This record gives sequence, structure tokens and C-alpha cells, in this order.
Amino acid sequence: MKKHDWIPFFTVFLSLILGIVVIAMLGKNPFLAYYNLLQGSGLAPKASYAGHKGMITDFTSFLNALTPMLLASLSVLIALKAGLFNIGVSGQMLAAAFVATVLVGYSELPAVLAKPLVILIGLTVGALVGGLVGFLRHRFNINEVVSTIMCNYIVQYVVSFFINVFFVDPVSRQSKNIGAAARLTLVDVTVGDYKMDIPLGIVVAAIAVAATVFLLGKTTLGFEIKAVGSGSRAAEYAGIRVGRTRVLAMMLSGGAAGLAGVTYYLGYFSSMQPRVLASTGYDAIAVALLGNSSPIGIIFSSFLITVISKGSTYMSSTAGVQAEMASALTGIILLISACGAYVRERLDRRKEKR
Amino acid sequence: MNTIIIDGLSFALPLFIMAIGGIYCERSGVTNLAIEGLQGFGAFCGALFAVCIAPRFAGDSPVPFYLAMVFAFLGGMLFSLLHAMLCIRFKANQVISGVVINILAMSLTEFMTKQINASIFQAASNKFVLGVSARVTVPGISSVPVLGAVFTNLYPFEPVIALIAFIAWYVLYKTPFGLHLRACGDNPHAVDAAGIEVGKVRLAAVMVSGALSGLGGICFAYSISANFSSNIYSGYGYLAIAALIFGNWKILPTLGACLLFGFARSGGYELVKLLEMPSSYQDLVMVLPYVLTLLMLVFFGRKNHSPRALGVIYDKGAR
Amino acid sequence: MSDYIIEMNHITKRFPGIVANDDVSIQVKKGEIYALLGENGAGKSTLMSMLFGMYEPDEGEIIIRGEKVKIESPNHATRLNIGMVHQHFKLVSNYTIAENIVMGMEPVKKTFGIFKTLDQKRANEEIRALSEKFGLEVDPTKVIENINVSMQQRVEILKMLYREAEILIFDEPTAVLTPQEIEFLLEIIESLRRDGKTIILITHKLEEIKKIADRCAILCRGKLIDVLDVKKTDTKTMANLMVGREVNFSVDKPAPEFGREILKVEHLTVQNEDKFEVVKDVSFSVRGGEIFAVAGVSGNGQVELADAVAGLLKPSHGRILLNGKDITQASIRSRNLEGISYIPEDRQNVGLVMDLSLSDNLALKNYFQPPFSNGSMIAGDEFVRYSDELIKKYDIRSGQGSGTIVRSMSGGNQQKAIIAREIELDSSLLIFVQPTRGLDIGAIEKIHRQIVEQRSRGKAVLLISLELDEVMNLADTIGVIYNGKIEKIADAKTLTPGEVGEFMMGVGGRHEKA
Amino acid sequence: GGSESAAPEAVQESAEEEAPAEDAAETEAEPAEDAAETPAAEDETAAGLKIAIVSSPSGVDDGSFNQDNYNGILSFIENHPESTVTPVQEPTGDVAAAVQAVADIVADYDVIVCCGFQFAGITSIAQENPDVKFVLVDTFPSDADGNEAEVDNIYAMQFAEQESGFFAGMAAALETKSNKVSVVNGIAYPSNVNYQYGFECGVKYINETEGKSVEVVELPSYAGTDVTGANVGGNYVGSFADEATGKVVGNALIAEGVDIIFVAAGASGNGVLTAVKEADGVYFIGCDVDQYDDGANGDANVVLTSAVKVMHLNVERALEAVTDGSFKGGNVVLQADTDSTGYINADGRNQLSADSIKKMDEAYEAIKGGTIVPAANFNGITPDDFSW
Ligand SMILES: Nc1ncnc2c1ncn2[C@@H]1O[C@H](COP(=O)(O)OP(=O)(O)OP(=O)(O)O)[C@@H](O)[C@H]1O
Ligand SMILES: Nc1ncnc2c1ncn2[C@@H]1O[C@H](COP(=O)(O)OP(=O)(O)OP(=O)(O)O)[C@@H](O)[C@H]1O
Ligand SMILES: [Mg+2]
Ligand SMILES: [Mg+2]
Repeated sequence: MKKHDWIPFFTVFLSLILGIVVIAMLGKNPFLAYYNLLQGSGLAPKASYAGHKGMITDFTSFLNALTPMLLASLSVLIALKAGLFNIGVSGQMLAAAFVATVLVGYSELPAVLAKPLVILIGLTVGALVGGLVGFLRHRFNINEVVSTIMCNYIVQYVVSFFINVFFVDPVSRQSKNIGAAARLTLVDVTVGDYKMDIPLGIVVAAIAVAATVFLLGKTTLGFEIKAVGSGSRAAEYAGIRVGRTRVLAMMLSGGAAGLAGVTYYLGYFSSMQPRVLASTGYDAIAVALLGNSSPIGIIFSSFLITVISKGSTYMSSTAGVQAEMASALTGIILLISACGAYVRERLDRRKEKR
Repeated sequence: MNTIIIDGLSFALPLFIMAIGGIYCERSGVTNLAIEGLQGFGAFCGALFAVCIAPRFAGDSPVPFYLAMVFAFLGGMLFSLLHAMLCIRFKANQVISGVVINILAMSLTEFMTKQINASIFQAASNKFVLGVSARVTVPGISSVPVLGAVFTNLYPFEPVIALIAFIAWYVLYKTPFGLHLRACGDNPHAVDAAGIEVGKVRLAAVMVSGALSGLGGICFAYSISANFSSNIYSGYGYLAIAALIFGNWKILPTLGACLLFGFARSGGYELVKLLEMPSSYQDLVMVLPYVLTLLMLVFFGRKNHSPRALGVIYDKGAR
Repeated sequence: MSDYIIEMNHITKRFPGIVANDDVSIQVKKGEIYALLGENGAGKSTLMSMLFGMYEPDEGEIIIRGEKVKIESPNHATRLNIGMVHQHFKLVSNYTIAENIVMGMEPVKKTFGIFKTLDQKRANEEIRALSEKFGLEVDPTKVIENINVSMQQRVEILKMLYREAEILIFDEPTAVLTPQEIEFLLEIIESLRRDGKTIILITHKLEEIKKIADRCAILCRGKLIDVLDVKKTDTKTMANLMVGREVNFSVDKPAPEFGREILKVEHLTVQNEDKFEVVKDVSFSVRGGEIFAVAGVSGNGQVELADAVAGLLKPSHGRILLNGKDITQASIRSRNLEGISYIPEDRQNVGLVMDLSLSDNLALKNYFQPPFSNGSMIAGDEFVRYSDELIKKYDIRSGQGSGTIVRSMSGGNQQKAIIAREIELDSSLLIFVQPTRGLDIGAIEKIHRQIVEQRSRGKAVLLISLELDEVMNLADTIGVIYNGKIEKIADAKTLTPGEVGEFMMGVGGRHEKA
Repeated sequence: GGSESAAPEAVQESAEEEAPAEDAAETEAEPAEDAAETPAAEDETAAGLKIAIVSSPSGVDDGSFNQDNYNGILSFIENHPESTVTPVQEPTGDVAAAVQAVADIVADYDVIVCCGFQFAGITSIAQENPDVKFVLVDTFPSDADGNEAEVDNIYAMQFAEQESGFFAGMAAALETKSNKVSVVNGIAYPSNVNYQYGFECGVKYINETEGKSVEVVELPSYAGTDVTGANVGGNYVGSFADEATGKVVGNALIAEGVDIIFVAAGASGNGVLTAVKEADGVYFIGCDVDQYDDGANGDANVVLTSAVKVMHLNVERALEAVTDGSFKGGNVVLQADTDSTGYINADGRNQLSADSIKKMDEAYEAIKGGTIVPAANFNGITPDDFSW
């Protein structure tokens, strides 16, 4: 562990305490509420389970929800390393998932072909959208914050248009469900007495995290990305092609977002809502920060945030704490961890005084 | 044609006032992605207040409306203190702070709306219903062709915004405070050396931004749905950011950008009507302002440059 | 009432990891020119910053005009009639001169009798009057980013005078000026003194101290070494006291042995980012074993010239040949590989990636080559090994060795790291831009020795410097640049500093022609 | 549907009628807490039912659709105080997430009330948990392939929206002064088309019985395309959550001279409502629940009446059936014959003339008796060939 790597843990701890106070003020039992979050996420046993369900099924379902969050944070992180803010993760997710749904999800391809193809399309489409943002920045000096926001809207409405006109399911009012062959989550798999959802995407996410660690730490491209991210003029001076590096970084970032998209819409879910962007993309920005902008760190942070969001239904059912409390808790954690830099500075100062 | 102007203006002006807030904030050197959250929170405060005091006034009294604007103004300002605290006091990353504030504003207002409705008004509801604001037409001038439309069917907030926008422009470009504020966004060290506290100027700028965003939020609440609900978070805050970047962080060009958005939007609706496209094509119209922004930036964005010290955490000691 | 207008007694100031001022006491008389001398990092700026209210001393007291004060802010200092021209100018680049000067003390008028408005017209008039009074001619309506450094400095001085400062602190005011401008500045300082102002002058240039200062305090590693009466001391003594050892002023330079032509620039025209022609039809060549120095006043295109040769700017006309090969259209990377090393002017933004480690920065130009990389993968331990080697060889000092984040290093050591990296590239052409700016004479001496050593090894050296002394000491050939054009190229031995200075001002060779 | 007002004055006016809503606030907390403290309390309260109501995403206090269902549960609990209810809210609104939310809690309850079309996919959960009873409102369960299914422990109800729409059409045609009326919907899903067709039939009915010539105004640019791809006309906003476009549509209709608008467009309807309020002399007909409180406009009110689906009654009936053992799964379309469709004619909650109410009550009986069958999206009748 490096010098101040414990600070995020400290800020999370602080936020959880604040959460306890808030929940207690609402007249509910905060410890029960927290325990419910764990139960709802399959990290602690519930009092009773429905037929064919158990802690393990809750946990696989939790992993299913964790996968897109992890990939989305990874996307934010890669861009951040290159000094870019990818606010457009949600849009990239949707674009990738939409193309994968239309091309593979509705096809009759066998699973062995369909699943890899979905992943490939997710990666490619995400990379294209991300690359476009990088290109606009490089070629036309368009701030990526603006272009990603614009892209979010454009993707949202265009996809909504196609869903409503061509792919709508009249009962669910969202896009028609994709075929099981294309889905990255194996649904209702019977293991022993249990019926569980097995997220294949978590493997993809694990590989992606490992690849990012490798990319940033061990490759020349990673070195270039870091150099461009922390000093673009110096990087240019050193002979690094800054524009190309930015475009590549945005493509990688978009690719990760695309993977998040397919594991979300073609894994955790199996269809898309018109005119709705997943909040995952926005949450991921803060999750990446909470993870100390390190690929390993975001494993912890996305785990935490997913526990809160995933367990919230069970919490509201059992402890009677409204589900909105979960997002408020997330907000508090992010808020306090945003002050991490300050804590670090204060500690440095204090140490040197001694 | 008249509809395009009337609707375009009533959309563009709240957007403009939020963008001016953003200009204040960013010209002082503080990145502001929090406009979306600030406008929502402001609208929440304004609406809450209007709902509380409405029974004291005659049904068609405009007083609650104006008071709602005041309280939205104050509410946005209050919430912006959070952004100021994070960015100025705690030196947090400003982009992250903005995102966090947006997340918080959404969950907080939604949560509180329900709580307050249930516990104070004893009527479960997830929104505050506001009275509609009367619309006014300036006699005489409104009958001039084309130009007259500008003075037709005005929301009372439109002239208010125009006035505040003018004051904001005046303060930013003509007064000592404006001079200090813009200097903070270029070289805060110079401001500090001139004996002005950078933190205070930035705090004021962020608060102005919050206040104006809140004002914009309540205007949208009145003009679009005449109530406050989570629908207030439909992305206009982000659109305001796009407008101000598009306007190169300057007030007049930003007005142009906002008018462009407004007219593109109302024009798009008229176009749909004209072309008699089925309603499912609606989504394609909604895309217009965003595509237009990107295109305009492609053609005119090269010369844009953000304030030099934007997003840089001010550290006295840094050399 | 004491004799002194300023007394700083037993001042101690600590920064993380360093004692910047250690029990320093100085007393300054009214109407005196008091110089501060010391190596880089000796604590001069820190001491003055406390006088100007930017920092508070950890220990010690400050007495102004006989009264003990706690100077809390620059504002407070201003009220005490203290003004300061900082080492790095503190100007708002997109504001006019007048706006910069009046900021914080603006003349206001009431529009419609109520609205407090900045009175732009009165501001301009006041500044014009003020500048005439002190002989510091400026156009108040000009925008800072469009005026040159010396003009910017005048603005800084006017800022103090506008605030009616009686005590004027100058932190290295001459580092960025031409000889003529320095001359002019010193005259201004003299005349300010005649007006009854008290002046504290920080500089690394001993002649300047010798010329105008009354007394000189010497700081070393935060401690006050001595206070000298300038009239009675020679510069050599001052230098030795300051560095703590014998300093060799002149550079030992063996006779030149020129090799083949390495760099050839033909009719080069370069536009800056604003599409303005800053280098105009420049031609020259540099041979192996030759130091070609470009002398010139700041802002006459020399930085752009260096950028163009290094590939950071694309020329609009002309050719650049390296070792006979046309590299005009080549990328920065391929130029580096062809053999260009470049020590840029802006070491913090261009020369280094401030937030990366020292080892990353030392390998910044060859990270992609063996042994650091096999093309796509990098070997982290090679980075550290290489950087440890260079740290030792070039005596680069830093807190945590190879792993130190460069931002936390002192400016002198940052510069050493760049020079180490560039020399180690073993390029046939080395471009040095302002290699010693802001460095103390001890450090300067070392860098000069390294430059000469490269020359001895048969490298071509393109030296761009604003310091005439540096140019005269090092150059084999001098090219003088004025307004983007090379006005004169000649063997260094055939030119006197005066002549070079005249060419730099664009008035060179007049009497020859006449 | 629209939504409940929070304006205190409106609340005062309607205090008597709104008793259940008021109780909601009080009774909500306690049972929820009971549930929290005694998760395994089933034995002690064996007599009572543990009920959960799952909604997405606006929650049971939306003052509208979800709340109507919730009120049904609350009035059931009033008669069976030993029963408890826990509201659970699924925040995303995605169908899969909705089903997941049910799966997360299914083990803890005896009855789960699922509000909305999002829950059509609970079929397999229900099959795997045969001891739990499900009440599914506004949709029928569908199996994995999306086909309609009947499940023993799911009681699924849909409503004959065309009947409610018919009353709205009658009211509009009877009360219009400009002889131009209109209907605005969200997206042309069957329930919306039913409302629209019913409305058009109602207008046609009045035109022919009263000799009026009321026109149903349609903007061609907002014509709907139903799930089979057929153009069904009408005015469709294109979304259920786009207030801004709703307002544009409302204004466009008002500009055409329309003076009564029937709106079944979710939150988009709020935009139409705003347009109505800003205009002079234009009225609004609410849908799904009594929207009278939403219509407060200064001292006046713009809501003429509301065309409703009576959900609370049917939820309560289903819960009673669970207690008395008569609960039977199945998919039913509820109609006027069980008082499940209708319009608001209570005093102070509508602005219809006595004459109009009389005529509509007559029609109500005719519909109950099956003599009038309004057109619906898929009942083989279109507004054009509607007759009685
Ligand atoms: N002194 C002034 N007098 C009249 N109008 C002004 C003045 N300053 C600014 N404006 C108005 O405000 C608008 C924006 O001003 P301007 O373009 O000068 O921006 P700015 O803040 O000076 O930007 P920058 O500091 O980046 O140059 C202009 O279009 C102009 O109409
Ligand atoms: N804000 C600061 N934080 C940390 N260290 C500082 C700070 N300011 C100065 N120092 C350190 O204090 C020491 C003295 O710095 P100072 O700037 O006073 O030196 P100086 O004599 O002015 O040097 P130079 O000739 O390079 O200007 C240096 O080691 C410097 O790194
Ligand atoms: Mg200094
Ligand atoms: Mg300007």
C-alpha cells in the first residue's frame, strides 16, 4: 500500500457514519438497514428465501449488477489517465448495446457465436463513439465534456426513435427482449436446488481490469497516455503524438463503456428503455474517483456502490427505509470522498510540521 | 412563425440565465457541471415556498409566482455553497464535485418532495403543483409583424430574466467586482497580489451561478409543467453548459447560442407539424439542438478557449 | 524612532522538508537600495514574501517605520506602502495595462447616481499621468498578452507606484531583460530612490549590485551570511561568499575544432499560433564542435526558431537539414531519433511532465527503445536503473530519488534533470534555450562547463540566450536576431558586446553603413 | 394518468373525500415498522396478511396510479388491522429490474401487489413460489416468450379503457362550446388506443343522439402508430415523460380551437394541463384516477371530470378473496359491470352540468348492460364502425 492509499477507506467510513445518523434521524434502525444491504446483495444470509433462491443466487445476481459498474468506472478511469473527462459513458453504453441488440440479439445465431460477437460489437461500437469524441477534441478543439454530453443526448434520442418505431415490445414498452443465445448472463441456470443468473460478463470485466493494469503499467501506450494526461505539451515535446494518444485513449475508454453497455443491456437486462440513459455512466465518474483513480481501487469502489444500490430494494422492504436513501447514501459517500485530496494535503502538512 | 418566436424565447431565456450563472462561475475559474442539480434544487425550493404560501393569496395573485422566483434564487444559491465548499475550501476536483452535486440534488429533492407532501400537506404526492403564471402581451408593439411576437404571450419571468441578464452583463463587464471575477479565471495570483481574496470572489461567483441556475429552474418548472417534479431534471442544465462553451464564455455570444437552441427546438416542433410526420419521429426532432451544437462547434469551435485558470485549484503557495 | 524603515528580526520560516529562512535579521534604511544575494533556494523570495504579507513568519518580528507589525496580507502590506514586483509576473493576460494596474483600487463612478461602475476613462488617464511622472512610458489601453516582457515589468512597477508604495521590492527584475533594458531599469530604480523610495533588490547579477546597491545581504541555505557595504567589496568576494567556494567566472574554452556541417537552416519562415510571422527568412548553419549562439531581445522569434528546428512548430517556408537530411516535414519523434536534443525555455510545461516521477521523466525521450521497451512493452526496472545512474552522474537532488514526483523538485534540479536527459541522448545537435535562466552562479558555472564539454565532443550546439554575457562567453559564432530576422552572423571574436547589443536593438551596423 | 395535487387549498376542499389518502400517511409507517422489527412474525400474526406493494419508479405516493392501488390495500387493512403492508419501490423502471425487485422480496410476503405493465414478467417467480399470491394490475402475465399466460397464483386485471374513454368523449361532446374536442395520449400502446377509441365513440354517440356536430381534432403530425404498425390517428406525444412536448401538443390543439382535452399521457399530460391552464376557457378531462386537484388554477379549476379505472376497489376485492380463501388466479378484463370503469360525478369533484351527468349515467347503464360496446384497439370495432 502506498502512502495515503487508506484515505478512500477513511472517507467511506466517515460517510457510512453520516449515513447511520441520517437513517437514525428518519427513525429507522441504521444497522439493520446496512445489514439488509448486505443481505440484499447476497453477502449475508436473509431470514427466508423463496423457492430455488439462496444467498448464492443473490450473490450471482449481485455480480451481474456489479459487472457494468466496474466496466463503466474503468472507462472513466482510462480517459482520466489521458487527462480527459468521459461524461459520455452512458451514451456509449447505450449505443454499443443497441447495435449489439439489433445485429445479434434479434438474430438466430447460436450462443457460441452470438456471445463473443456481442462482446466484440460492444467493444467496437463503444470504441467508435469514444474515438469520435477524441477525434473532435483533437481535430476541432471541441471540449470532450461538451461533446460527450451532446453525444449522450443524440444517442438517447436516436436509439429511442429506433426502438419505438421498429423494436418495441407492446407489453413491456421497451425494446423486444433479446434471444437467450446472445445474452451475456445465463438466466435461471439450475445448480443443485438453486436457480441462478450467472453473469459471464464478470469474466470480461475481470479481464478488462487486468488488461488496464497491464496497459497503464507495462506498455508504451500506457506510458504515453499517462504522459499526455499529466502534461500534454511536455508529451508533445518528447515526440509523443498527443492527438493520436488522446484518440486511442478515448477509444479504449469508449470500448470499456461499450462492454459496460452490453453487459448491462444484454446481460443484467435483456432490453432497453426508450429515452432513458443508465445512471451507471454518471455514477461511474464518482466511482472512479472513489477508487483513487486506480484500476484495483475501482474494484473496491464499484463493489461498495453496487452493494448499496443492489441491496436497496431489500432494505426498503425490510427496514422500511425508502429506496431513495440508497442513492442519497451513495451521494454522501461520493461527496465526502471528493474531499480526499484535502484530507491528504492536511495530513501532509501536519506530518511535516512535526 | 410567431409560435416559433414565442416558444423559442420562453425556452431560451431560462437557459440563458443559467448559462450566465455558468459564465460567472467559470470565468472565476471554477468549473461548473453542477448547473443541472442547482437548477433542480432551486426549483424545488421555489416550488415548495410557492405551495406553502399560495393559500394566503387570492387564487390568481401573481405574488406567489414572484416569491417562488425569489426563493428559487435563494435555494440555488444555498445549494451552490456545497459546490463552493468542495471546490474552494476542500480543493476537490471540480468536475467530480459537479457530478456529485447533480446526483445529490436529484435524490434529495425527490426524496424530500415526497416526505414533505406526506408529512406537511398530508397528501401523498411526488410533485408540487404550482399555479400557472399569467402570460402578458404588450399592447401596441405586439402587433408589429415578426418583432411583435417577441412581445406577445410573454411569461412574466421573461422580462425579469432580461433585466437580470442585463444587470449580470453590466456587473461582469463594468464593475470592479466583475473585473476581479474575470481576473480570477485568468490569473488568480494576480488577483491575490492585488489584495483581493480569490476565495471570496470565487465563492461569490459560485453563489451567483447557483442563484441564477435556481431561477432558471423555477422558470422551467412554471413554463413547461407548472409543477415541480423529478421531471425538472431533463438535461437543460447540461444544455446551458454547452451554450456557454459555445458562446466562448462571453455573455452576448452565449445569448446567441441559447436563442439558437430555443429556436431550433420550437422550429423543430413546427417543422414536425408542417411535415405531418407521425409522433414516433418526435425523437428525431429532439436531437436537433444537440446535433446543431456539435456542428457549430466543428465549424466555429476552433477559436474557443476556456478561461486560463479554469478548473485549476488555486493554491497560494504554488509557483 | 529608529533609523531603519524596515527591520526584520530573527525571522524563521519553514516549508515542508526545508527551513527556507533560518533566524535571518536584516535592517534597511529609508532611501537606501538594499540588495539580497544568494544561490537558488537560499530563501530570498521567501523572506520578501513575508515582508509583502504573502506568508507569515514562523518566528521573528517585523518592524516597519519603528512599529511592530504583523503583515497579514498583500493588502495589508500595500496599506503599509510596501510594493513588490514578483519573480513571476502577476498579471492578468487578457486585461489592459490600466485594468491590471488599478485592479483592487479601481477609480469608480456612479452610473445614474447609483451603480458603482469602473471608471475606465479615469483609470486610463491616471495611468498615463503616472507613467509620465516616473518616465515609465506605457499605453494604458494595450492588452498584457500583446506587450513584451519589459513592458510587462513596467506595468508591475506602475502597479506599485499606483498604490503609492514607499518600499519597493524587486525580485530578480533583470532576469528577463536585455542589456539595454537592464540599463534603463537600473536608471529607473535610481530615480525612484531619488524620489525618496526605499528599494530592496534581489538579483543574481553581481555587476548590477555593484552598480546601484548601497548594501548587500548574502543568504546561504536560509541563513544570513553577511551584510556587506557594496562600495567596499568587489564582486569576486561577494560571489565566493555566496557560493561558499572559489567561483570561476570565465569559461575555460579550448580552441574550436569545427567538424562537418550538422544543422543547416535555409530561408526559414515560421508563424506562431496566432498565424503571425515571427521568424522571417532565416538562414544559418552549425558545425560539429561549434557553439552557435543566437543573441536577441526576448520576443524576437528565437523561441519559435528553436521550436521549429525541434519540430514543435511547423515552418511555413524554408528547409531544415540535419546531417544533410531534409527534416522540414519530419515528426518530432523522428527528429529526436535523427539526433536533436532540446532544452526548452519552459522547463515546467514543456521540458517535464511535472506529475510523473523523475525516472519517467529521465526516460521521456527513449522509453520506447531498448532497453526500456521492446516496442510495445516497457521494463520498469530499467527505468529505475537508468535514472539512478543519471542522478548520480549529474548530481540531481531530490527527496525520494527515482520515484520523486518532479513537481516537488526545485527549479535548479528540474533543469539539471532535463539537461541530463538531453545530453544522454547523445544527439549530434543540442539546442539550449535559456539554459541558465534564474539559476545561481554556481549552477550556471556547471551548466556552462557541460555545454563546452559537448562542443569538445564534436557536437553542434545551438544556444539561445537573452544573457549577453552568456553569449559572449560561450559562443564560437554569434547570430543576432531582431524582429524575426537574423541581422548579423559573425565569428564571436570579431564582435564586442556593445556591437551585439546594438544589433539586438535593431540599430546595429548603422555607423558602418554611414 | 395524472397526479394528486399538493396544494393545501385543494386538500382542504377535498378533505372528506380524501380520507384514505390522509390515512395513508399515518398508517403507512406503523405496519412498515412492524414488518421491519419482526421479519419472522408470520406465526404471531397468522391471521393477518403480509402484503407488499411493488411499484416502479414513482412510488406509492405518486398521487395517481400506484397510489390508487395502495389505497385499496389500506382500506383492506382497515377492515383487517392484523394485516400489514410494505411499499417497495424499484427505481429504474426497467422491466427486468422490476421483476428482480419482486424476486428479491418474494420470500417475505403472503401477497404481493404489482402495479403496472412492468411486472408482466413475474410469471416464473409466481410459479416457483406457489404459496405467495400475486395481484397484477394493468397487465397480464407473460411467459418467457412474451406470450400471455395464466398462472394459478396470479390474479391479473386489465381494464376496459375504452369504456372510461367513452364517458370522457361524452362529457367533452356535451360540454364543448367550440364544438372542437380532442384526446391526447402518450404512446399508442393498446391501453392508450383504447382510451382514444372510446373517446371518439363517446363523441360520436353524442353527435348522433343529441344532433351535435362536435369534431375530434387530430394533428396529423402527432398521429399514433399502434403496436401492429397501423396508423390509429389521435394525438400522441411520443413519450409518457415529456412534459415539454406535451405542452406543445396542448398549445397546438388549443390554437386549433379545441376547448376540451382528454389526456391519458402520463407525465407528458402535465404539459398539456399547463397549456390548458394558461389558455382561457379550456377544460381538461383527467384519466385513470380523479385528477380534480391537479386542475386547480388560481381560484378556478380546469378539470371537467376524470375518466377512471377503479383499481383500489378491485385490489381490495382480491385481498378479501385471499383472506376468505376464494382467491383464484386468472386474467380478467374489468368493465363497468363490476363498477371498474367510469367517470367522476361526485359533487365538488367535477364541473359537468346536471344534464350531462344524467345523460352519462344513462349511458353507463347501457354499457353495463352491454348495449353499448365502444371500439377498442383489438376488439374488432373501430370508431368509424361503432354503433349501438
Ligand atoms: N467595455 C465594454 N464596453 C461595451 N461593451 C462591452 C465591453 N466589454 C465587453 N462588452 C460586451 O460584452 C461582450 C463580451 O465582451 P468581450 O468580447 O470583450 O469579452 P471579454 O470578457 O473581454 O473576453 P476576454 O477577456 O476573453 O477578452 C462583447 O460582445 C461586448 O458587447
Ligand atoms: N510555497 C512553498 N512550499 C514549499 N517550499 C517552498 C515554498 N516556497 C519556497 N520553498 C522552498 O524554500 C526555499 C527557498 O525558496 P525561495 O523561493 O525563497 O528561494 P530564492 O532564494 O528566491 O531562490 P531563487 O533564486 O531560485 O529565486 C527553496 O528550497 C524552496 O524550494
Ligand atoms: Mg526567488
Ligand atoms: Mg476581449
